[in-house]
Amino acid sequence: MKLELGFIKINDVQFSNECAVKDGILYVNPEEVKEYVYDYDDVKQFVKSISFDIAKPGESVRITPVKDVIEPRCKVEGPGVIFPGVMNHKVDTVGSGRTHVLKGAAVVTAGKIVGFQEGLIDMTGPGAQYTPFSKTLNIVMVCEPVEGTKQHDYERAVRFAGLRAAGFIGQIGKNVEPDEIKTYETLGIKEGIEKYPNLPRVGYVHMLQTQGLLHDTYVYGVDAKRIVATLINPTETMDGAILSGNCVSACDKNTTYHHLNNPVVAELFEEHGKTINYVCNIITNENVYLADKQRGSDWAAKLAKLLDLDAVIVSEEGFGNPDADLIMNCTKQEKQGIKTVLVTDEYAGQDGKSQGLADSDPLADAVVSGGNANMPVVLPPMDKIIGMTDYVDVCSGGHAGSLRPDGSIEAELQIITGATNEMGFNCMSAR
Amino acid sequence: MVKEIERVGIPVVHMCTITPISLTVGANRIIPTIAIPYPLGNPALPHDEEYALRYKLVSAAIKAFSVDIDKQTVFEV
Amino acid sequence: MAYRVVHYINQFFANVGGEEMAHIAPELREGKVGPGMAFETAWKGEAVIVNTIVCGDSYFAEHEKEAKEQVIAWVKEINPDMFIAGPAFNAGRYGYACANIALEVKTQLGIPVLTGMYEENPGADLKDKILITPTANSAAGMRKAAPTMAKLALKLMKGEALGASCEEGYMPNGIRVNFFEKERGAKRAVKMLLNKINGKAFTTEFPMPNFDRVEPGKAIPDMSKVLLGLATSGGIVPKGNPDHIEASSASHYGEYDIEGWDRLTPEGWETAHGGYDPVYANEDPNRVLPVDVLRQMEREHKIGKLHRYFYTTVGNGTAVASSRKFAEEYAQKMLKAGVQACIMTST
Amino acid sequence: MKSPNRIRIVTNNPLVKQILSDWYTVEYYEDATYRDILVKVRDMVYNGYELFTHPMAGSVKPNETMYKSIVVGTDQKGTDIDHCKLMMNALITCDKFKPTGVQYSDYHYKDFQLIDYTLLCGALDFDAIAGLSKANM
Repeated sequence: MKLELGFIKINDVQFSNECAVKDGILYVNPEEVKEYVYDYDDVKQFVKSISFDIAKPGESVRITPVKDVIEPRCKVEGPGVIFPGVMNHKVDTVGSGRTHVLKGAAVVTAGKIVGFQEGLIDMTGPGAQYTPFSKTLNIVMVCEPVEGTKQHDYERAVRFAGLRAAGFIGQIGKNVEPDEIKTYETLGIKEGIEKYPNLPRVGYVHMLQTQGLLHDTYVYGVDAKRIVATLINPTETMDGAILSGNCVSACDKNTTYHHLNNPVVAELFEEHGKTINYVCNIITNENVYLADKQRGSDWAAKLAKLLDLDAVIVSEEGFGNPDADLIMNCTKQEKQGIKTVLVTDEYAGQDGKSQGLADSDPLADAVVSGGNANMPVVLPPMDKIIGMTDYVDVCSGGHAGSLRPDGSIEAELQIITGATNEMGFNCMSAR
Repeated sequence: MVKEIERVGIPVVHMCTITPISLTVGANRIIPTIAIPYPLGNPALPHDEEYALRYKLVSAAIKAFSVDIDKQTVFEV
Repeated sequence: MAYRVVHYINQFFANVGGEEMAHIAPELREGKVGPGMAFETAWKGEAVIVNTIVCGDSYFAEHEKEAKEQVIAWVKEINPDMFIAGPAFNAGRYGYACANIALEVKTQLGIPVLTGMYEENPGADLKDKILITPTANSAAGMRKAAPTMAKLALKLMKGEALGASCEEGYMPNGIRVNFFEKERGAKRAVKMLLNKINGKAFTTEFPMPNFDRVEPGKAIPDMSKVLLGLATSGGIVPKGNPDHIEASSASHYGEYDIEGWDRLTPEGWETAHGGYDPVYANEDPNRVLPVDVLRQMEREHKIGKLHRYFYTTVGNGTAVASSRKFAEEYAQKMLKAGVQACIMTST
Repeated sequence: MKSPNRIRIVTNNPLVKQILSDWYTVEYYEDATYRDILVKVRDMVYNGYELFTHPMAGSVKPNETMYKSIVVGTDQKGTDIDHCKLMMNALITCDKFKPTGVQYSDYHYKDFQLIDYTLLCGALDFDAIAGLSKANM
């Protein structure tokens, strides 16, 4: 499957009466976006108000509580739509043809869903270095629920609102000439073996967080709790085949932006045809039921064997029980002779002295770490808050008094969106 | 806890009912015992038989000290 | 004013002599000697070596207590900002001396310490307790080791926070520190995978916990002379639980005297354990702690003597770190009392 | 929905008790802490009861939420060493989080209950939303 990504470089975002891209500036009319977002029952019914704001790199701005970050993209050629299976129920297989990307821009959804809230993005200061979203031009949507809305209805409404906004804004780039076009292509099994007879066959075992409210992931609109491990073309993920429905533990949850820009996919493509033959992705879930964990890792191993893979990268999402899935995915692959590298993060305690993973095995001898999520950080006050800081104390990584009277925050790294990403999105690590 | 004692150079025999746990916590000489609430006894037995059972188990432990081992070993009683 | 450093080296690096001079007792010299020069060059006047202690490796090995006492006395008197030992490279006894004297200075005097050696040097066993800079396996590695150690020492003297082990140049010491790599994680993963596929060397960023195993203790052929210790996680305590050992998540352990007890009577003893049905243990505490049969074995000379105290914890829900700490404490007590073997019972 | 036969839910979450008692055997401990539930289940697993759900479900940390629901078997089938290890590791993990000292309000408790409930429902293939509407939550 072959996909062209056309990158339209966005250097600035401004609110305007029109929607357009001119000279690298993205003009967005928030009223138009709002109208489109609201033109959907699930949103209309549960979202009382949406306010828009813009946060740019270097500004003294703090966004919290962050739910999801989404990159605006649109399908230009080829079947399907961005985020298949979600909006208009179209489930055509995506990942081929051409897709335009408004590179440098992002839609950030924020707002309260439950009583404890997660996720913070600082656009400047010491916190900014930990989150990739301090470097994007963020169009922030703060959502307010209709009185009496149930948490799960509201979670879905905010999720859809963000996807609709990103989809709408993505469309602005449909007829814009991209600054750069990159082509990604993986081959069928036979074709790949013929074309790259001497290259090792490499796959990517992509673990998805699938546990419950604020802990879910969707594949073509399907709640991934209910899938068995399956195959997906890497290019499908670039068209939004995988969506985030989770935000608890902000530091190591994969936002939709991460899924669209999956760094493992990108880096494997970099080597594809040179040192490796990148065959495909295997998606598997992280369920709570132990038999599901066993089945998921068994199937991922079975599929890898079926594809005659020589090696896989395994990425994790979340804290605690996914460590069990990670280790099972490692040992089952290794035991059938498939070499593995794992990507994870650590909870080594504030002093860095504790055992960082809840499970371990000597076969896991090649691990990349996204850092210790328990590391204490102090975030100075910002001039402007988008959203509300009322929930800082009750965030993962917060404690009583985390939010200080002067507006500064003392907390663990856990609180920062994407800080210890377990797909290897960041440079941070630990030793 | 067994490891901490053995580490200072005092050999330990661990007498416990759930031997897999004993193996996990790193005991080297393990004597399996009767049941969680009464590892070294059996209330169903008459007193003297219960005592004999306990004597047998502890004898096995004492004997285990005299056996040279190079890996974790669960001794038969 | 420059920071003041005391440097510890062996007879060889002090140019006193090789193996034939390894017996020399510690001597205190003014200023820098031998390898100290390289540190001072790197410090550019920010720190100076005020004294160098020279000690023979054999002397340290054979008279460890005296050597430590002498060095501690001198260092205490000089009161420097920093104590550096070595580097010892691959010299085993020198590495042992460097690591142990550094640890002694750190614990006795609270002064920052640093040493350096080859990773396989036996002295490197202490890398979790003191900072050790990894070096090459021969003195030719001094050129590379000196600037790393000098920089690290200066940071310690200034009281600055240390970065990750791989950035600062110390052996991983079990404390995980965040830092920024040059490449993102996914790229590092792909590189690691390529090395693994191609059979090349790679280093994991997260070493799995070494499944901490202790070598089995040596067999004791003759138990008839042995002082036998007794410990339990079954929570046996004197009746009424005088120390209030918690039924679960215990915050302390018990040490109880069984001198004069021929068996544990239900009138005198009970269990504090909340994790199992206590009826059977309360009915006959010997079912958990077999004092009765051990007394008989004492009389039969199957064992030498039962240790006067036994140690008790409640396995039920006690934090793993606490139970480890408890056991470390009472293991030391048993060792001091001359206990030669120990039976541990668990419910 | 997974079969309720031969399984029971060990929990301190009143929402779980309220909704799932109609379908499943719920062993409810009102005053137990998160850690108490882990310890109870660990001891059950040591005693040979089968473990069905991972003790560390969800990413809400052990020092934040006070609610924990775990599914175990009703029959003693023999001790499973892997399940013992899971329970031991869960306790080790639990112990490394420092208390946050936060005074939670009623709605926090309610939301923590809800999250624990949906995690459990996810494991049991139980329709969480239907359960909630039936309980008129």
